[in-house]
Amino acid sequence: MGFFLETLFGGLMAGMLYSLIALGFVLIYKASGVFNFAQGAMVLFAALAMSRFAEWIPQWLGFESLLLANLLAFIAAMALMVVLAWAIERLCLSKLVNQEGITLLMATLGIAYFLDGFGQTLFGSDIYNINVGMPKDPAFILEGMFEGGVMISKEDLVAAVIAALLVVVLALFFQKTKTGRALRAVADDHQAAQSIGIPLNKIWVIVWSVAGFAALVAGIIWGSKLGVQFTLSLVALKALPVVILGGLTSVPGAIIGGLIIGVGEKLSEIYIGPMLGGGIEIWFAYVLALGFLLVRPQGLFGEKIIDRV
Amino acid sequence: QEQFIPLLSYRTGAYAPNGIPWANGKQDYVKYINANGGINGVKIAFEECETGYATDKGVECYERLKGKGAAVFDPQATGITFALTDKAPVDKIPLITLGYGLAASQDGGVFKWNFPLMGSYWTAADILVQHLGTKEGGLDKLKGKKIALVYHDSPFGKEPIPALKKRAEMHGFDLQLLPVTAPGVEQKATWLQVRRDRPDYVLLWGWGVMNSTALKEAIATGFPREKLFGVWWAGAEPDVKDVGANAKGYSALALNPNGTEYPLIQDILKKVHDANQGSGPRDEVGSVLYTRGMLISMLSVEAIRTAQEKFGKGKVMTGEQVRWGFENLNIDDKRLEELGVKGVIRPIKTTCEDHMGSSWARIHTWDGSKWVMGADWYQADKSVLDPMVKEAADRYAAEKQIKRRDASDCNA
Amino acid sequence: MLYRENGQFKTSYAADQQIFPIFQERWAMALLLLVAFVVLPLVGSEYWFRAILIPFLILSLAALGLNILVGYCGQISLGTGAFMAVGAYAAYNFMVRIDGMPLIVAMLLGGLSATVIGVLFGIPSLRIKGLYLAVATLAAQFFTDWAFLRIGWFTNNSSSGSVSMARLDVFGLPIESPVTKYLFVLTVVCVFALMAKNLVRSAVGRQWMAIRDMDVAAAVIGIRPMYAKLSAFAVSSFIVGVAGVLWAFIHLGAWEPAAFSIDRSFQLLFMVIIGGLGSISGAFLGAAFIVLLPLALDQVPHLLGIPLSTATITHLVHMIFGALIVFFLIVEPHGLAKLWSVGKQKLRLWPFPH
Amino acid sequence: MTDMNSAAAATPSGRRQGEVILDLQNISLRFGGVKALTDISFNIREHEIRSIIGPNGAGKSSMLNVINGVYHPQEGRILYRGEERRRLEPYMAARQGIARTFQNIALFKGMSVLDNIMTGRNLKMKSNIFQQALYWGAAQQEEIAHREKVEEVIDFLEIQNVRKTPVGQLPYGLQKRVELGRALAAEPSLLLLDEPMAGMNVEEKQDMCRFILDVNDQFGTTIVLIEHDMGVVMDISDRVVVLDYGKKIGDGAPDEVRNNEDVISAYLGTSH
Amino acid sequence: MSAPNLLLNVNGIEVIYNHVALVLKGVSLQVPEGGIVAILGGNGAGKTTTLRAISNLLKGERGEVTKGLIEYRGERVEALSPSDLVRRGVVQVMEGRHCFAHLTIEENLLAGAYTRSNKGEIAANLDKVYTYFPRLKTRRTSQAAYTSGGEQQMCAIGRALMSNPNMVLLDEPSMGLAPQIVEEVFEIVKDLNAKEKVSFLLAEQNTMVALRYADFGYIVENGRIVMEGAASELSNNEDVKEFYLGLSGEGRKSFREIKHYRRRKRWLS
Ligand SMILES: Nc1ncnc2c1ncn2[C@@H]1O[C@H](COP(=O)(O)OP(=O)(O)OP(=O)(O)O)[C@@H](O)[C@H]1O
Ligand SMILES: Nc1ncnc2c1ncn2[C@@H]1O[C@H](COP(=O)(O)OP(=O)(O)OP(=O)(O)O)[C@@H](O)[C@H]1O
Ligand SMILES: [Mg+2]
Ligand SMILES: [Mg+2]
Repeated sequence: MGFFLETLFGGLMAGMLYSLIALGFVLIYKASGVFNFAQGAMVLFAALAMSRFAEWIPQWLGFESLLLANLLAFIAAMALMVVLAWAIERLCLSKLVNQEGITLLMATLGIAYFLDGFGQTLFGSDIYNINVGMPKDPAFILEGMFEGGVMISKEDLVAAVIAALLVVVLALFFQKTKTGRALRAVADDHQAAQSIGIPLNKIWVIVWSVAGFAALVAGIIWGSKLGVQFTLSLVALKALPVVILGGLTSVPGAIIGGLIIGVGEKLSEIYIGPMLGGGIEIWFAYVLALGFLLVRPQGLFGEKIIDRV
Repeated sequence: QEQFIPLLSYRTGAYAPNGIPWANGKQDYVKYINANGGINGVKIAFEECETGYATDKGVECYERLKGKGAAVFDPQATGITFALTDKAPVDKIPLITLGYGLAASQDGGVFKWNFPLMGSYWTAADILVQHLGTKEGGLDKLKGKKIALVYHDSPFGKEPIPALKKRAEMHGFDLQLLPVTAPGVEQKATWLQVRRDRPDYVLLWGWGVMNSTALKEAIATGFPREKLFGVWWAGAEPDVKDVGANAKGYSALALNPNGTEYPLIQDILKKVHDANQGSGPRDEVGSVLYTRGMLISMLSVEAIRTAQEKFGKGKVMTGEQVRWGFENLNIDDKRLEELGVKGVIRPIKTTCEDHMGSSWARIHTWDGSKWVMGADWYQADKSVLDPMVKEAADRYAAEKQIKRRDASDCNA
Repeated sequence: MLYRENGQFKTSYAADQQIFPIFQERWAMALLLLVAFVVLPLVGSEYWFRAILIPFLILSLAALGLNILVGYCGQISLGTGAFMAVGAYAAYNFMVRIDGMPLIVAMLLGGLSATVIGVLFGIPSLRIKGLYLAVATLAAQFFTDWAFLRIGWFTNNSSSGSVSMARLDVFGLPIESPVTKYLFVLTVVCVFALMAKNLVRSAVGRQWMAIRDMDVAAAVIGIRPMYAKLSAFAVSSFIVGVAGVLWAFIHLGAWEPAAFSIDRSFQLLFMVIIGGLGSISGAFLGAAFIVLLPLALDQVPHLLGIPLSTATITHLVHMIFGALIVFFLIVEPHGLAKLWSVGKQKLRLWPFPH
Repeated sequence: MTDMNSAAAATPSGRRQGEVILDLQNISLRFGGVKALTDISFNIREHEIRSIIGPNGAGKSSMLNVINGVYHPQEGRILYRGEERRRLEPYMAARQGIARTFQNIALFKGMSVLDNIMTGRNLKMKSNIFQQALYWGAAQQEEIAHREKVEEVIDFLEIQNVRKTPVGQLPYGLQKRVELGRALAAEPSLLLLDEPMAGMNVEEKQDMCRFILDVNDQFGTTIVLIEHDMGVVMDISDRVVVLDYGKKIGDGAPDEVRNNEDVISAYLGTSH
Repeated sequence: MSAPNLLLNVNGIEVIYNHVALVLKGVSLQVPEGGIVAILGGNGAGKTTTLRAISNLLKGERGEVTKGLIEYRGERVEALSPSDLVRRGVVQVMEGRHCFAHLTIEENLLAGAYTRSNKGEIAANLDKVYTYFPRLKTRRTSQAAYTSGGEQQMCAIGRALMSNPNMVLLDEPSMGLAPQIVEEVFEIVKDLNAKEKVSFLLAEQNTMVALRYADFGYIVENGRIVMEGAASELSNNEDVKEFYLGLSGEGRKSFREIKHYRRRKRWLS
C-alpha cells in the first residue's frame, strides 16, 4: 500500500511536470489553431539562455551572488524570449495569416530547426546546469502509517506547485480577459478576427511571449532536473499525449491530462510492465489517451469539434 | 601521399555532450601524429562527418568518406556499427568499435572486418560481476543477491544481458531487468521499482542523458550511490558533472583513466594545444571520453604502422592492409611506454581469432568532483565468454551464409 | 513559347484524362525516366547511389504512401515509422522463416502485414479527427518500437535485437551492387507511383479527397466514411510498408527499431507537407527538400573551403534549413508541388504577366 | 418585396404530383434545450417541387438534415416509399436516391469542379480498388463513361470554362451551381436544395430556376426547396410548407399559403 | 461628388490573386461622407475582392493590390492593417458570415467590440444589436456554429456594429435572411446612416432592395466598373431592369416562364 501510494504520488508529480510543457502547446494552439512543433526547441532555448546567462552575467558584472545571478539570468532569458516571439511574428506568422493549421505547423517546424541551430551556436551544445536551489533529497511522509514512509521527491513537489500556479494564472487570463476572448476568436478564424479589428500581430506576440515564458519555466524546472542539454527539447514528446488527452484548447486540461498520463504511465510500468518485459510506459501513455479519446474525441476538456452542415 | 582517416562523430543532437570530447580526442591524436611527422613520414588526412548519432546519416557519411580512401572507420554509435558491419567487407575497410559494437564480433573467424578492441559489452558485464564478487568477498557470495540492470532500451543496452544471465546462472544471483526507453529522460517508474525491490546492486547501462537522469533518480529515491555501477559509457564527466557532489560514491567501469599526467597527454598539450591546433577546449583534454577518443586514433595509427611494417614503410595503406594491421597488433608494455601511455591501458595483442586484443578494465569512482581510479585490474573470464562468443558468431555466420575463415586466410 | 497548351485539343475524354495531358509534359517525363533508368546508372558514382539516390527514392516512396493518408484522405499520421517497421520486420520474418522466399513476394507480404496493422490503428479514425488522431498513430509508433525490441520472435531471437538481411536477389539476379540496388528501388518506386497516381485519379481517390475536404458532405453524397478512411489507411500503410522493406533490406542491410523511430515519422510527415499535400510529385519534391537539401548545405562550406567545425556547420545547416522551410511556406503555403504548378502556369502565360 | 400578383399562378397540375414518396409524421428534434422541430408532419409527392419556407431559425435546414439522416429526430416516423425508416446514416440516404445541396456551401475545396461533380457519381461506380490502381480496362472505361455523364451536367449548368478550376477559387454563385451539379450527377430521385439561390442576382436566379425546373421536368426528380425569395418560391413550387419556431404553421399550394393569416404575420409580413 | 466630404476614394486599383489571377482591372469608386453606396454585379464580378482590397483583408487570400490607390479621409490606407482600419472606423462584414464557431453569439458580439474599451459603451452597443436582432438575444448562449444560417448572418452584422464604425463595408448582407429581416437590415442601415452618420459601401445581389436604399450605385462586371450612377437613375436603366431587377417591359416575369435562351448582357466589349 505504501508503495502504491508512492507510485501514485510519483505519477502525479511526473504528470505535473508534463503539464508544464503541455501548457506551452495549449497556449499557442488556443491562440492561433497551430500545433507548435517548436515548443520543445523553445524549452531548450530558454533553458540554455537561463543557464548560460546565470554563468556569464556574474562574470560580466563581477559579482558572486547566486540568487542575483539567477534573477538577472531569468530576466535576460525572458527578454530574449520576448524578442524571439516578436521575431517569429514578424518574419513568419504575419506572412502566413489565414493559412491552414498544417502549413503553420510546418512553419513551426522551420522555427524549431532554426532555434536548435541558433541556440546551440549562441550557447554551446555541451551539458550545462541550472542551479536555482531545487531540493534534491527525498522527503518521507506518513512514516507512522507505513514502514519506511511514503517517499516524495521534494524537487518534484516544488515543480508541481509552480506548474499549478502557472495554470491557474493562465486559465484566469483566458477566461476573464478581453485578450483571452480575442485569442479564441483568432483561433477560430484569422480573417474574421482581423475584420473586426483584432490586431493579429499584437495578439501573436503576446501569446508567443507567454508561451516563451511557459517554456522558460519548464526549461528551468526540467533543466535543473535533467541538466541543460539537447535532450531537453525531446521532453516535449512526453507532453504530447498529455495535451491531446486534456484537449488541445484547454489550460486546465493540460493539468488533468498530465495527472492522468503521469499516474497511468507509472502504475502501468510498475504493475503491468514486468509481465510484458518492461519499458511499456511510453506507449501505454498513448494507449491510455486513445482510450479516453474514443469516449471524448475532443479530449477531456477540449472544445467540441464542430462538424455541421 | 596522405593516409586518409575519416572521423565519424556527433557534436550535435542528444548525445553531443558525450560525443564532443570523444571526437576531439580522436582528432587531436591525429593532429599530434602529423605534428610528429606522420606515420613513418606518411601524414594523415582526416575529415570529420557529423552523424548526429543517426544511422542513416552515419551511412551517408560512410559512403561519402569511404570513396576518399578511408583506412578505418570508428562509427561511434552502435546502430551505425550494425548498418556498416555488412558493408565493410564489401568495401574492404576495417571497423573499429572500441568498447562497443557487437560482442560476437570479437570472433575474427567470422567478423573479419570488425575490431571491438579492448572490450565488448560481454566483457564489461563479466568484469562488473567479478567486481561485485570481489566486494562481497567472493563470487560465491553473490548467491541469492539481487542485481538489477537498468538499461537503455536498444541493442546497446540489451547486449550485456546474455552475459549477465550466464553469470547469474553460474553464481545464483537474481537478475532483474529494467529497461529505460530512449533517450531516458523519464525514469521515475524504474527507480520506484528499484526502491521497492531494494536490489543489492544496480548496474547502469546508459548513454547520454540517461546516465545523469539515473543518478538523479537514484538520489531522489535514496538509492545508495555506492551500490550503483555503470558501464564504461556511463562513467565519464558529462554523466556526473551536473549531479556533482550528490553522485559521490558512484562507480563505473573504466577502459581508460582520466587525467593529464602521463606523457602522451602532456605531449599532445604541448604539440597540439600549445600550437593552437586543439580541436576543443584545453581543459577538456584528458577527460575520460577525450582519452578514449585519443586511444581509438592511437590504435588506428598503430594498426597502420603495423601494416606498414609488412607492406612497406612510408606507404599509404589500403583498407585491406590496415585490416591486417589491426589483426596483428602487438602493443606490449614497451610499446605502450614509447607511446606514452604506460599504465593507462594494458598491452593489446590481437590475432586472427581474437579481434579484441585485451579484455582488461578497471573501476573508477566519482568522489564528488572527479573520477578516482581503483587499483584493481580485472580481466573478463575467457572460459565463460569464449564459448558464448563462438556460438553467437556461428549463428551469425549461418544466418549470413558466411564461411568461417580458415588458417590460410589468417596468414594471408 | 515553349510551354503552351494552345492548340492541343483533346478529342476524347480518355485523352483528357491522361496523367500528363500536355505533350511537353509527357516529353519531360519520358526524359526524366530515361535519365533515371539509363543515364544515371552509367554515370553515377557509388556514393550517389548508396548515400543519395537510394535513400531518396525509398523515402519518397514512404512519403508517397503517407501522402495518400494525410494529403489525400486528411488523416494525420505520426506513425509512419511504425508501419515501415512492420513491413521491414514482417518481410524479414518471411525471409528467414520460409526457405526460398523470393524477395519480391516477401516485400509484398511485408506491405500486406503493414496494411493489417495500419487498418487496425486506423479504426479510431472513424471517431477521432484531426490532430487528436495523431494519438492513435503515435500509439502505433511507440508500440511497435517496443514490440520489435521486446518480443524476441520478431528478431529471430537476436540477442541485441538488431537484425540483418543480405544476399538479395530477384529472379536469380543478385541485388548487390549499388547500381542494381538503385535500379530495383527505382523500378519499385515507379510502379507504385504510377499505381498511386491511378488511384488518386479514380473513384477511390475522389472518395478520399471528399472525406478530407468535408466528411459530412461526403457522407451525404453516399461515401461511406469507414470504407474511405480504412481504404486510405490500407493503401497508405501498404506502400509505407514496402518502403520499410526497401529501407531495411536495401538501404541499411542491418537495422534496429531505432531506424524506424518517431523521428522518421516526423521526417516523413514534413516531407509530405513541404512537398505538397495531396500531390504525387509533392512526395518526391518533399523528400528531395528534406533529405537532399541538408546534405547539399553540408557540403557548401567544404566546397568553398571555409574552415568551419562540423558542429558549426551542422548548426548553420539547421538554421538555414529552418529558414528555408519558412521561406518556401511563405512563398507557397501549399508546398513545393503547388509552387511548381504555379510556376508552370506563369510559364504558360509568359511573356505576359497575367 | 417583389410583386407577386403579376406572376402567373402556376397551379399545381395533377401530372406533376404522383405518389407520396416521403411521409414525415410527428417529427420532433431537439438540441439540448433548443427545440428545432416540434411535432411536424407533412409529405412529399413524387415529381413535385415542394418548398419549405419560414423565418430564420425556423428549422428548415434541420428538416432537410432529418430527411437525409444527418440529424436523427427524437420523435416521429419517417416513411420512405411506404417503408418506415429506422435510424439511417447519410450515406444510406444517398443510396436510396436522396441528394442535396447545403446552405453553407459544402464543396470539396481541394478538388476541381470536375472532380467535385464526379464524386456525385461515386455510388454508380463499380470497379474495385485494384482495377483502379491499374487504371486498365474496366476501370478506365467506367471512368470515361461517367465522365461523359458529368460533362452533360457541366454543359447543363453552363460551367464548362471552369471545369478544371479548384472550386475554392470560384465566386460564390458558381460554387452554388457546382454544388447543384454534384447533386444532379447522382441522378437522385429526391433532391433537397437548401437556399440554392442565396447570393445570386436576378439573372442568376432565373438561370437557377430554369435548371431546377428542367431537372424536375426532364428527369422527373422530386425537389424539396428551401428559399427565402418569395418570388421564386411562389412561382415554381407545387406545394409549400411553412415553419415557424419549429412548428408547422401552414401547408398547401402557393396561393393558399400566401393568403394564410398565420403565415402572413409570422413570415411574409403585412406588406405582401 | 465633390471632394470635401469624400470619405473613401478608390482609384484604379488592380488586384492579383496568387501572383497569377488578375481579378480587378482598374476599379475606381467613391463613397461620400454619410453616403450609402452599392456595388452590384454578377457572380465573380469582383465585388468581394473590391471590399477586401479596401479593408486590407486580401493578404490572407494571397491577393494583393498591384496598382491604384485607396484613400480613407484623404489618407492612403493600403499599408494599414485591418485592425488599424477598424480603429479608424472602417469595418467589414465578410461574405459567408465567418462567425467564430466556438464562441457563443454573445461572445462573438463582444469580440466585435475588441477595439472599444469603454464598458458602458460596449453594453449599450450590445443592447442596440439585441434590439435590432431580437432573435440573437434568444440564441445568445449558443455557440455560433450551432445557429441557423440566418442567425449567423445577423451575428456577423451585429458583430461589426459593435465596433462603432464610421464606415461599414457590407458584403451581401441579405444573403440567407428571411425577407422581412432583409428589410430590417436595410432599415438598420438607413437608421444608422441617418442617426449616426455611418457610411455604407455594400456589395449586394438583391439589387431591388439595394437600389431602394442606396444613394449611388456601381455596376461591376468582370473586374471593371461598367456603369455608375445615382440609384434612381440605375433603377430606371433598361438593362439594369432586365438583368438585375428581373423586370422587363410590363413588370416582373414569372420565374417559371424563363426562356431557355435569353439575351445576355453585353456591356462588355
Ligand atoms: N446541431 C445543432 N445544435 C444546436 N442547435 C441547432 C443545431 N442545428 C440547428 N440548431 C438550431 O435549431 C434552430 C433551427 O435551425 P435551422 O438551421 O434548421 O434553421 P433554418 O430554418 O434553416 O434557418 P435559416 O433560414 O436561418 O437557415 C436554430 O435555432 C438553430 O440554432
Ligand atoms: N482566393 C482567390 N484565389 C484566386 N482567385 C480568386 C480568389 N477569390 C476570388 N477569386 C476570383 O476572383 C474573381 C472575383 O471574385 P469575387 O469573390 O470578388 O466576386 P464577387 O463579385 O464577390 O462574386 P459573388 O457575388 O459570387 O460573391 C472570381 O473570378 C474568382 O474566381
Ligand atoms: Mg437554414
Ligand atoms: Mg462576393
